[in-house]
Amino acid sequence: MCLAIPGKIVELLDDRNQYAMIDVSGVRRKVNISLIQHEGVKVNDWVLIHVGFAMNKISEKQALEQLQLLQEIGEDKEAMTEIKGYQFD
Amino acid sequence: MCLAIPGKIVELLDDRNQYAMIDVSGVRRKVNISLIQHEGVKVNDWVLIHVGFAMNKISEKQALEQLQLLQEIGEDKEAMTEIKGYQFD
Amino acid sequence: MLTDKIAFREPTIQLSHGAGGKASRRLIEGLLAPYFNMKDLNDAAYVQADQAKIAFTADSFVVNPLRFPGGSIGELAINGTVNDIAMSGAKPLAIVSTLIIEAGTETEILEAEIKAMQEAAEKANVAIVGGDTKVVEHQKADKLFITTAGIGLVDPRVNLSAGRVQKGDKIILSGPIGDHGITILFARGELDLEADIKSDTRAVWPFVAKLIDAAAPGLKWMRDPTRGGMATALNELARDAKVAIVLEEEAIQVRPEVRGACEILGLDPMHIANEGQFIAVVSKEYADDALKAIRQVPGGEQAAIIGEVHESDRHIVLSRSSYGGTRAIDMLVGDPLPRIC
Amino acid sequence: MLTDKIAFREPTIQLSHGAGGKASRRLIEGLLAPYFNMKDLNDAAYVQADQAKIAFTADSFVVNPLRFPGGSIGELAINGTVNDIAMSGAKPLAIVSTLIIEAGTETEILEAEIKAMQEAAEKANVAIVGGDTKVVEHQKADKLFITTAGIGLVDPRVNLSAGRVQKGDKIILSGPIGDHGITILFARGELDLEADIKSDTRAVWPFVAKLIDAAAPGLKWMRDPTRGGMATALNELARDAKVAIVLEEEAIQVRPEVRGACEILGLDPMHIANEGQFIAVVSKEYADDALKAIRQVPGGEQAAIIGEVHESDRHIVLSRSSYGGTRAIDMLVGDPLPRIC
Amino acid sequence: MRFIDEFRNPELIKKTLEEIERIIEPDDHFRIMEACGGHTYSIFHFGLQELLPKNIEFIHGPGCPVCVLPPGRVDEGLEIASKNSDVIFTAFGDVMRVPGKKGSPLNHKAMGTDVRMIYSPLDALDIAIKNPDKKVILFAIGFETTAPSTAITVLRAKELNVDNFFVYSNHVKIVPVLKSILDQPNMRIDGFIGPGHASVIIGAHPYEIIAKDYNKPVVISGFEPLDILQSILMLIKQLKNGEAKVEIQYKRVVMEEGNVSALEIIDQVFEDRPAFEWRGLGAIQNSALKLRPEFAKWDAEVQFNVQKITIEENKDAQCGDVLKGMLKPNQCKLFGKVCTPDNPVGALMVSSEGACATYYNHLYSTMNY
Amino acid sequence: MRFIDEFRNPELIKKTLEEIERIIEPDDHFRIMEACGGHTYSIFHFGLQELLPKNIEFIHGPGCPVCVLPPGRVDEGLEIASKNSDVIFTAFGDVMRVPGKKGSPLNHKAMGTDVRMIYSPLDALDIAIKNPDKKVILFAIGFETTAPSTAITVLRAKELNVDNFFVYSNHVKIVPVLKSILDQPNMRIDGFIGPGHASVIIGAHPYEIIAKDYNKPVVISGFEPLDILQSILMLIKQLKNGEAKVEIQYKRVVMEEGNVSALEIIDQVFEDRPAFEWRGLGAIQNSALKLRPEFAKWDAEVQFNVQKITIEENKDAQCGDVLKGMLKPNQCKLFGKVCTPDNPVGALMVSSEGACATYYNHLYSTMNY
Ligand code: SF4
Ligand code: SF4
Ligand SMILES: [Mg+2]
Ligand SMILES: [Mg+2]
Ligand SMILES: [Mg+2]
Ligand SMILES: [Mg+2]
Ligand SMILES: [Mg+2]
Ligand SMILES: [Mg+2]
Ligand SMILES: [Mg+2]
Ligand SMILES: [Mg+2]
Ligand SMILES: [Mg+2]
Ligand SMILES: [Mg+2]
Repeated sequence: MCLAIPGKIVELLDDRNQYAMIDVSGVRRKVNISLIQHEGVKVNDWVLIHVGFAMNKISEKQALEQLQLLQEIGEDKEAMTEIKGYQFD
Repeated sequence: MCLAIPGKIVELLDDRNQYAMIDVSGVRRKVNISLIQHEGVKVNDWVLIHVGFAMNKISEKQALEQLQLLQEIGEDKEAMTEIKGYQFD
Repeated sequence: MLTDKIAFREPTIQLSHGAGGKASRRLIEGLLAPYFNMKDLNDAAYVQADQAKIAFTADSFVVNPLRFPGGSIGELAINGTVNDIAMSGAKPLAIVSTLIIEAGTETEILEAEIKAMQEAAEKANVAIVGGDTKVVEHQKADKLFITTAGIGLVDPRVNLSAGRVQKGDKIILSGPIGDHGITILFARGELDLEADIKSDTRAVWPFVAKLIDAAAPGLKWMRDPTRGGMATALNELARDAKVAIVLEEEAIQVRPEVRGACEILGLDPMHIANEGQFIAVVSKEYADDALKAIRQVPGGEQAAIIGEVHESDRHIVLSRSSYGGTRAIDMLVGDPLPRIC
Repeated sequence: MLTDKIAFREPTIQLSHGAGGKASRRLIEGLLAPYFNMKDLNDAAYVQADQAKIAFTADSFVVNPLRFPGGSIGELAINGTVNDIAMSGAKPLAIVSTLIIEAGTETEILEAEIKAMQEAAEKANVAIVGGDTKVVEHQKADKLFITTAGIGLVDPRVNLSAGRVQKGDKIILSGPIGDHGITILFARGELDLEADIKSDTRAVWPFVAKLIDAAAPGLKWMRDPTRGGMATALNELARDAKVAIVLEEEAIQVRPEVRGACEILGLDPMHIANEGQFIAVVSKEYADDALKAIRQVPGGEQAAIIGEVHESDRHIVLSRSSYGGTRAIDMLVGDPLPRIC
Repeated sequence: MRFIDEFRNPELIKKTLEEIERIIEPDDHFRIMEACGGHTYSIFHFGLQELLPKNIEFIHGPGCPVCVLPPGRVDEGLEIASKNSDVIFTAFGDVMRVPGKKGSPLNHKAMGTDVRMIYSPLDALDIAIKNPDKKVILFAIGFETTAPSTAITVLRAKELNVDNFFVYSNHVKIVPVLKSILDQPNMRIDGFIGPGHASVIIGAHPYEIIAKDYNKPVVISGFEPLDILQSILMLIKQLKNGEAKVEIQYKRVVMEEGNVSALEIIDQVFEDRPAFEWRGLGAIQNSALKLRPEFAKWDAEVQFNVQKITIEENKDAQCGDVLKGMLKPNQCKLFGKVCTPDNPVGALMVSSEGACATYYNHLYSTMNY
Repeated sequence: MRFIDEFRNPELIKKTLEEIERIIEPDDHFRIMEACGGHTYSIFHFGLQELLPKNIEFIHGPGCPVCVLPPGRVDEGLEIASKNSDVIFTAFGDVMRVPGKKGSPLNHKAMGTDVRMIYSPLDALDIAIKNPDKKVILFAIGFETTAPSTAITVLRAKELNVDNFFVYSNHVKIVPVLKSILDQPNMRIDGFIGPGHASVIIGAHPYEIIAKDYNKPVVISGFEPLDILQSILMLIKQLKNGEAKVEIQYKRVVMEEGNVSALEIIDQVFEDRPAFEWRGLGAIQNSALKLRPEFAKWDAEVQFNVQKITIEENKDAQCGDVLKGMLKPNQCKLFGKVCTPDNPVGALMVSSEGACATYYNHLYSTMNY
């Protein structure tokens, strides 16, 4: 249930921080960001979008940690460089 | 103005003599005959029809007289037989 | 041939632009033909495919009601296209058909038309080889629209062209006119008129085949007088061939019921649609053979020579009565409408 | 080939019956094909006309909106039919087109589409040789429906048939998928999404011509994955050829915007319509030559071998990811609908 | 067809034509107005004009109820229907193509207004009975020929208590308009072919004023070739004799006194309007009929708030001069160029019965379109 | 695509699969319920089932808001719209094909009812603002993921004073339904893959009861292959260790406490329904949300006289048993024969996310149609 998708904030659309333009792989839509106002929102933030609302910010740190953890599963230190390729830029 | 067409009464449709079925060359329609009630209406009468109403009965006698008159115009008695061909049956 | 093109200037499309008369021609000649660089507007177009000369045509059918005495939209859709091929001197080979269906249409209605199409195709000895189906929302179609396209192989003996039509050529009509249009008008039920009358829808290729066998060298032009009736077909001929057509009114067959309906409604049978008749222009020398050939095919008994081609600056159609009165017969503007005055 | 025919039992026709997926197939195979005695359901039918083998096809176009980034109904109507002819291994020769116009439609709208048709026809090097125009009352059509029929001359070197498709044959796709369907979805404006993306509508004959030159002996089957998308086209292949198709997911090109749209809306690009792509099945030996030939034509650079034909009792389409997971790709029931869960 | 074919008998037509040729002299020039569009239509349809001597000239009269409809009148009716989604607009086929400001009834129908073509006024009443949740407007047109049918329909609505049926009356009277033409300066008419079917109702008496006060002969005529030719013969005879009588040629259906029962019914339901605007002719007193106040319940003009729509007529339209016999239709500046049956400017181009339309259709058919 | 492609990394997928293989033992048999339809979809879409060891068995849960919609509910909404010509029915694409008694919303749209597909609840409000003479019904569905969006939309309607916008709430809650399944006899579930996106809102705490009272481990998981595989790994570890904790795998978006701001807004606008009927599961207490009385003005159930429509479910439908893990979808008597995605009988066949539909689409795709 509940399809949600990561998107990047490319523009804040009003003063009250209620709306932002987000970009998902070149597709743009105006999205309501009032649910994440309390976290502070800025351009280039990545957020999780569901039915035209940003539900939460996406934590790059947590994402990286997860990938690193999985990388380390086999204790295969050698592949550590490879995971750098998935680093966020 | 005022397209009207001769039709033959093939059926009287109600007691009050308000409607009759008429036939025009094989085309049938229910027609209001209240405008000619005062003349007395019966099956096989020919009537003049306009917008679904019989406007008057058609006088066969007058029709024949007219044709005869025209036939006689040129004093051409010889053609008198011919006009019989247009006699009403 | 399209001469004196007039640009189409009307701001919106109205019903009359689809009724097959003058307004239709304005739309087609003023807008479509110039864009598509069409020079001739005939029932079917000729396409050379390798060694074969192909007649190629399409029509959309939007009849209301879908079923009527003597036929239905499905039957019309086949016969109409088969006939347009035949009118090009081609033996019908194959049909493709597309359906546009209004959502909510009963399957029963659709199935009846599919059946009618197949039956008509079998009768006309032509295969329905492919097609397409679209469904649109309620009130975005009128139950069922059928489009058929057809191809035929042009008989090599035939050379049809308005350009060949000349003074002295005879106009042959295959049978009585107006049956289809009057049947549809009655079937709509608005006028509360009834008569023993049915659409003349049929495939005319059997007649044309015999006609070609008998008179190919003299056969110059053919047309099935559908929407717009004889008046439109013959006016188009007059214009395209740059001639006047003079008809003998008495030679044109009209069933009593059709005549009665026309007199009641103030219509001219020459404006009424047909779906199983055709007009052929044949040179004087071949006219009798042509007529005999058509009459020999069952259903062709009432074919007749109804007029003749004349030289004239005015490219019009005249109808001459037995007492010598003539009247010009014009195309209609839109669909023929009953009148009371 | 139509095996296991299922009679069509639904009481009314619904939108899904025209959406190109399973319901459409039920209607066509359960109702139309049995009446019309159709054995194969291909993009175009073959008709022998004297010495010439003709490909013959028709489609109705009912797009909403009429105009969208990259194209319009008029352009689609030409390219769609030209492509169906090309998919039969035939060089498109001529088009006839019929218009059904809703009364009140602005002439401007109509003229724009007529222009678009002519331009598309010129680009595709095919003539519009005839047609028909009908006008129906307000709310009995949706502005403009266009039906086109086309004929083409089948290249004698070509022998296309699902029956020839066998284990080891390669599936070639001409370019990125989903552009058209996503463009239309966005153009309807309901979803308030925007992206730099346009319909891929184009005529594919130039690719096919080169493909035939390069690989005719190995060319077994072609299809343009329009309504219903790749999923439908390939499932039809699997079923008709009685094989399984295994695709390499990574080889299938999808533009970032199309992928983004699909992820947002919960759609599968494999279900999205295309109007300028085609799939070809080519024997292993000819696959590389075929691919090279397509890639050489401008616009064909992204063509790729996307999968292979396998023997199997289950005539399905599987997609394999780079880590080895496979999923079955089914036809859709109706039009793809965005979902939120 | 009986009572039709006999009157198209080629022998008799030729004979009658010969008789006309015989009695007319080279110096004669008779301008005959056929008051009725039906006659105009017949004259062209049967090619009578060219069969007759050149010195008989037809002047095409105002007798086409659609042609003389004031512009704006159709708009008013359609306005009601298009503004109220529960209104069904009904009219005869003739009205369907009459252009209003925003298109004809047919255009309105095509655009979604509920417009229905009827053959009889009773059909409109039927529609009302079958659609009790709708309001049905009968856009009634016609001369005295048609008025009784409308009247009976109103009486029937009353009898059946149908309260969703409304008549928008455009009924007009033939004699007032003929008088109005005769009153115009420059009028050049020598005699009248009187309307056959209107006279079935009104009889011959109302024309006496034309014969007496204006000294013009009137022959009430049928519509078949023989009827018209005989009427011309009768007119010529009067003119050559210097007479001005009202005669009935169409005796098989027209009686001196008309249809008394029909006249009573008209009088029961309708009254004269003080004045009515005629297209191309201006306002004419007592020339039209409206429902009597007793029938206000079925009077669309009373029941709907009809806003009067006035449409200015084209200043170059010379319909009046054509009607007076001063100009032939094709002498009007607009004829065939700006004014065509497809896009009529003036009154006489509107219906296929109108003088200009008939002229155009039969003589200029393929000039251009 | 960022935050998507990284979690589909083939190398890492293989590595994680190897790790799972490594720690699972031949005698193990774990029945894992993925509560959320999104997970079901991912499992099939990415072909995970066949990559995983056979002794990991997925039990497809009730987490598809469309599937669990009580039959009749869509009918009730459509009834309002089709009876009132001034009503616009709006819903997500998911709802569009849900079959009601008289067809789906899409069928109704095709037949002329004003049905519009929206992407966001705010779109429905926009439609209301743009159509002041219409009444716009938002047929709201969804778990806690979607409820805040609806709530904000209602607050915005209040703020803007939009009085032609109405919510027909079908919002449901995830934990009550999981508990209800756990309460069933014959239930055979060893652990849960917890819903990723609902948990973005509700956080991890509400699942504690499952871990504590029912002694079942819960791992809140993302939807990409790596997320699901990692969650399975985490679950297996707990199970092998005899633990039953609530863990968050999907840490990049799910926080322990959830989205507090969203929870507040839900609470401001919604309250629990005493009971709500779930398709295939019967009535479950406090499992759904309705608008609070303060928002009655925007509550379609209050403003329209909604007649409750009850549709009897097919007695042979075994949705309940499938949900409890007793049956695989294809073991249901109706599966693939009577019950297909094209003509769904039971709850789980309705949406492409439903367990049976997913099963059908991916495993039985071309068997017949
Ligand atoms: S041509 Fe037109 S404007 Fe001129 S008189 Fe005739 S109807 Fe009137
Ligand atoms: S097949 Fe249908 S009835 Fe059976 S469990 Fe699945 S959804 Fe329920
Ligand atoms: Mg034709
Ligand atoms: Mg044609
Ligand atoms: Mg045709
Ligand atoms: Mg198709
Ligand atoms: Mg309809
Ligand atoms: Mg195709
Ligand atoms: Mg095709
Ligand atoms: Mg196609
Ligand atoms: Mg045509
Ligand atoms: Mg529309």
